[in-house]
Amino acid sequence: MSQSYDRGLIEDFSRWREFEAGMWAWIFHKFTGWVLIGYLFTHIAVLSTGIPASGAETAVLQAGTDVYTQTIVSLEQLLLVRILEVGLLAVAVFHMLNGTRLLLVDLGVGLESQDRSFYASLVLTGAITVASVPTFVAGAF
Amino acid sequence: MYEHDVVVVGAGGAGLRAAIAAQEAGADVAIVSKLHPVRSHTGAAEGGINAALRDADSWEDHAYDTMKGSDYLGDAPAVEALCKESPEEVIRLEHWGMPFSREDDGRVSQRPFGGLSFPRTTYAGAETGHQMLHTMYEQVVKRGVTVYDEWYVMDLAVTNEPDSADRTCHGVVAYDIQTGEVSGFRADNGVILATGGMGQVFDHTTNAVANTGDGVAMAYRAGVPMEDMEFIQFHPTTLPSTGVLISEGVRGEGGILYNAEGERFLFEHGYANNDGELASRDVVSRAELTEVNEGRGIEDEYVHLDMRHLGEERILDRLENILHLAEDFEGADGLEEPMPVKPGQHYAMGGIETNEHGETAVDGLYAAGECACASVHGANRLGGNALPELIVFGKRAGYHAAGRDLGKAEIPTGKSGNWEPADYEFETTVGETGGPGPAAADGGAVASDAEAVLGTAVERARDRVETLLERRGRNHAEIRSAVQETMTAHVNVFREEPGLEQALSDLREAREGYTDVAVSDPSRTFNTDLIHTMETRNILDIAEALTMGALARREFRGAHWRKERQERDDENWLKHTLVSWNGGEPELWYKPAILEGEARTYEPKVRSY
Amino acid sequence: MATRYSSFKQGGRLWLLQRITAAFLLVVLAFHFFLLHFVNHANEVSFLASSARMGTVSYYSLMVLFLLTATFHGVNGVYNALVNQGLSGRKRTVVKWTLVAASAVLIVQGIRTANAWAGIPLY
Amino acid sequence: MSTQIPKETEETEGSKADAEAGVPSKGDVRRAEKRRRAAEKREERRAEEAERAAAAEHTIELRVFRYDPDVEEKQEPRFDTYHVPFEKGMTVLDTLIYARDTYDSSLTFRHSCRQAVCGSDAMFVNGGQKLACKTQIVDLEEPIRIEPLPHADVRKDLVVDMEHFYDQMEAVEPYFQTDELPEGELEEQRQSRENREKVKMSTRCIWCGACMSSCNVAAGDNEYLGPAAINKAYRFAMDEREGEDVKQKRLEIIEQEHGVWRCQTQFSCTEVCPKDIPLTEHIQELKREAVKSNLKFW
Ligand SMILES: Cc1cc2nc3c(=O)[nH]c(=O)nc-3n(C[C@H](O)[C@H](O)[C@H](O)COP(=O)(O)OP(=O)(O)OC[C@H]3O[C@@H](n4cnc5c(N)ncnc54)[C@H](O)[C@@H]3O)c2cc1C
Ligand code: HEM
Ligand code: SF4
Ligand code: F3S
Ligand code: FES
Repeated sequence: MSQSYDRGLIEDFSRWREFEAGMWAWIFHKFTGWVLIGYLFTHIAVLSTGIPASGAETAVLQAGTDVYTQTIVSLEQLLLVRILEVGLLAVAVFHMLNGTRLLLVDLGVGLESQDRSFYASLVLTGAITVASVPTFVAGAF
Repeated sequence: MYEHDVVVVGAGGAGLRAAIAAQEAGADVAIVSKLHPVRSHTGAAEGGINAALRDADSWEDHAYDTMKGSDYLGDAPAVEALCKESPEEVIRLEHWGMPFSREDDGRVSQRPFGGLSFPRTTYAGAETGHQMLHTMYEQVVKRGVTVYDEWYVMDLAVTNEPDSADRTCHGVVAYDIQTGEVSGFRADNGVILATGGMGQVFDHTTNAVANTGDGVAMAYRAGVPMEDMEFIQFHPTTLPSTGVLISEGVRGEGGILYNAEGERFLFEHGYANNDGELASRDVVSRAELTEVNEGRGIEDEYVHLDMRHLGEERILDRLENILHLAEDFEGADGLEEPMPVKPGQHYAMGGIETNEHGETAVDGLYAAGECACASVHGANRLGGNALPELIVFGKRAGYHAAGRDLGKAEIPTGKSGNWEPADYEFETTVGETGGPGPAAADGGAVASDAEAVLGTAVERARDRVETLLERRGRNHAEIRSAVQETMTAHVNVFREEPGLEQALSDLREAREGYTDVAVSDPSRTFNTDLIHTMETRNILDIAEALTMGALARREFRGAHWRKERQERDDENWLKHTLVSWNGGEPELWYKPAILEGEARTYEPKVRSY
Repeated sequence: MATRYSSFKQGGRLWLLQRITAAFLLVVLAFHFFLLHFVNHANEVSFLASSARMGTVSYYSLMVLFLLTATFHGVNGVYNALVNQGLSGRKRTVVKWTLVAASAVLIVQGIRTANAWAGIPLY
Repeated sequence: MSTQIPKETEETEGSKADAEAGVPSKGDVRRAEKRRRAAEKREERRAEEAERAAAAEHTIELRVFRYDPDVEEKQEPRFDTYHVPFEKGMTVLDTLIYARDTYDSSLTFRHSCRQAVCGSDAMFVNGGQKLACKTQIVDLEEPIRIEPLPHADVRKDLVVDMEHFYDQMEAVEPYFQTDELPEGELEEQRQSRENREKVKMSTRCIWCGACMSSCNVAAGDNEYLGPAAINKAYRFAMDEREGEDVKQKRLEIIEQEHGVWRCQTQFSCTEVCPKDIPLTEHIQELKREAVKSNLKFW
């Protein structure tokens, strides 16, 4: 029988030179969605340190030496974590903006300019991310 | 071996309609086609379907126009059947959901077309054929008709009686393009050929690459005569670089033809003082070529078709497709500039000789559509008359093959009626070369029962495939282009004796060359080299018969123009040309045209537009 | 047409829910980010501050709803993506229930945390 | 890619025409935009052509995918290079025909009409799904790389197996169904101009399969109906002559698990369709129709 010429995933994508806006949007949306759900799981895991912390003395809590506050503060002191947070922001903002674009497309709005709205999402994501960097890294040094 | 009651070869408009009809009449039908049905060239038809639908119109008027357009070479029983049944068939398509263009009141729109006395051409934008083909294929899917697509039919399985009138067709032999399997398809009730046009005989054509006239050549070699082959319609408005057609609809809507001097030459040079651009196709084609020949062509090749004055709104509404065609295939914007056009081979009026039920001279063998010649178009087809032919005669052939009684046919086939031999001496020998080589596929086997006939035919076809694949030799492509070139040079719109003789001797040479063609691709999978090689053989047979007819007919009738006698000669030539294969020694003969119809007798009149 | 009442196909319902949660998340996520990064700065996090916010019923319910919708939206999104890549048959059933279980764990754990902060003894 | 907004005048003209024909103007705006883009492209093409003609005897380099399970030396997929003399107005199909007839008669590809109606010759040209007969060489960068359609079994060279595509097309009951036929045999079943206009674009599909090949969802989920089949369903679902009951049935078909909900609005189908069918728009409209008809009784 016939044999399929399997281009393989990598080859597929690298050769696909005419990837249009909508396709990139789809890939980015997928990627950012996965990152977000991944983050949600870790986020809850980290926040869970609040459960043992709630058993601590009020004094400890006020001093901020409980497990929860300690964990968060020590994490937030790491530059890497701050940078990752900026990344997370970018990811979230893109997912939100493109998500809005997709919602509009579902409503049949702006189908004609779907490529432009994707570029707009990208540009806006960049702008918002850059603008937020000072706030995000503040106090990390 | 596959077995069905009715086997339909070809899945264009005619084939699909025939299959639906045969199934409706209770037969187990199969369609065998070298292309998937929706790839058939019916999909390319743009302009429309003629049908006398309105009260102010009548089928009799349609018949009169058709007969006049045919230059009185149509057979009245066929012409009348066409015009009478076209309305109901068109409405049937409409009931099958075909998206026709509509009037404000929701009825099917109709537009004027060349040579018609009433605007009776129904259409679906500029893509009528596409919509028609797809609508019918949808019905085939709905009804669950078996379709063998990408099977190339090589030959007919016909008994071998010396007189072709005694022969019976028991089925076909086909080659599965996907796998290379050669197999027999037994048809207990009948085989219907619906293989479409033969444009590939010429090099500038509106036809598809697959339109190689296979059915005509197959039937010819099996003993059915080819009728009126010399009548080839050249469409006046095709794009110069590809042959892509710019629909007559453009002129129907009011498009204008200009020469290099900006003259509206159809009027200004008196080619068609009344109808101008809407004159019959042959008139317009010759006018254009005359302009070019007399130095008033643009780039010495074409003229201009201008539709800008129609306005963007009207163009977009009714001719949008034309804009895309001109843009994609010629790089011209019909909204901004006139489009370059020149005549190109478009339609074969002739073909397999049939009566008005689609029956041929061989028992159990039918033909319908462009490959057949009933004959409704005579010497010249009117625009919009081929699509109704597909549905009317497709249906009739389907019903008849499935055993429905359609009454007695009035058109005789073969030499069963009046006929006379031609007394024309060709300078070149014609017919089979070098004995029965692998290319020789004369229909016929010794045995007479279906199994045996089919068995031998399959064996022969297998041998032929094996030989072509195994031996070494020339590639068919050079032979094919030699044929196309000589046909376009000498058997085109203008024909004269020395050129036609030249063509015949070039064809002889090509035929000799063909005796040692070979296929260099050894593959059994999708071997298009092999398919094209076999098609080239068909092109050769057709080109030859066509040229023979053109040489013998010394008159100017319809699409056939002869330098030696530039007028119609009703005295001697109110008759059909027939060419029989005769086992390899082609014979030219004639039979009279039938002008007495049910509605009236069609007295030949001067055809002026 | 009795069939119509129940004709809301799985695919369609989930599809619609995915859009509705998206619209909801759009607002809440923006709020969340704004509150926790711009109003309150990252380096000023403390258990007490979180605890104070959770104390209000409206904030608490908003966050629980946030958790529920985000989990549904995210997990359903992942599931959809996998189905779109041709996940089917037994594998698909396994993945489906794994995802459901993971969501359950996530939601339970999330609510427990919230309760801990809000001082609700259910954790 | 052009991101310019169509000129104001063009747009108003277009919508005036629409108001008269009662046509939604969106499509016309898009077409106007397309035409304008095409005009730009044509200008570029002309310049390009002049340039190439000047550089006399220009030849085009093609890299064509070759594979044949039946022939030993072709069992391992490879690319062959051909040089084809350039001619004005040449299409990808022309170059392939030239290469086949001149260099290697075993070079295999489907083609027939040469005018973008038979849908035989969709292939992967320079990384995009194109109809070869409708793709001008001057619009492409060299060398031109020609491959069979992705996400389909390759039979040989540029020929892919279309069976799956046909199956999907036929899975949506692609035929007109109505129980409201008029009485008389010669009586038409009337349809308003608006309604014909609504389904017009969807009836243009030539079954080339380019859209299906470009859709990543279809690539992943073999059972996904795919844009062409959904468009076919749209063509009937939106036809007013079919009647309400049939429409409900149609919606149920397209609502099935591998129907419209699989579409992730990638838009690549719409981008590649040689007939300019707004596929994504049609799919989205069907999704909304489905939701609406279900909410009615929810
Ligand atoms: C560009 C163009 C525009 C036209 N416009 C109009 C118009 O506006 N109005 C009008 O009335 N007419 C028009 N015509 C004419 C009309 O379209 C054709 O005459 C008609 O479509 C032919 O239909 P058919 O069914 O006979 O053949 P086709 O549609 O050509 O079908 C032939 C079928 O036979 C099959 N076949 C061929 N050989 C073999 C074989 N060896 N084995 C198996 N299968 C085989 C093919 O696969 C195909 O399915 C136009 C023609 C062209 C080319
Ligand atoms: C902020 C507002 C958000 C909006 C507007 C939004 C919008 C969307 C939309 C419309 C989709 C569906 C895409 C499709 O099926 O075609 C989607 C998918 C998805 N979303 Fe969100 N989303 C948001 C927040 C989130 C959050 C917080 C998460 C993480 C928990 C998330 C995770 C996902 C995932 C995993 C997918 C599936 C991606 C894929 O197709 O692979 N989203 N989103
Ligand atoms: S929708 Fe467009 S791309 Fe898809 S098969 Fe039809 S014509 Fe081809
Ligand atoms: S590319 Fe595929 S995802 Fe939808 S918009 Fe087209 S079908
Ligand atoms: S050859 Fe028919 S679509 Fe290209």
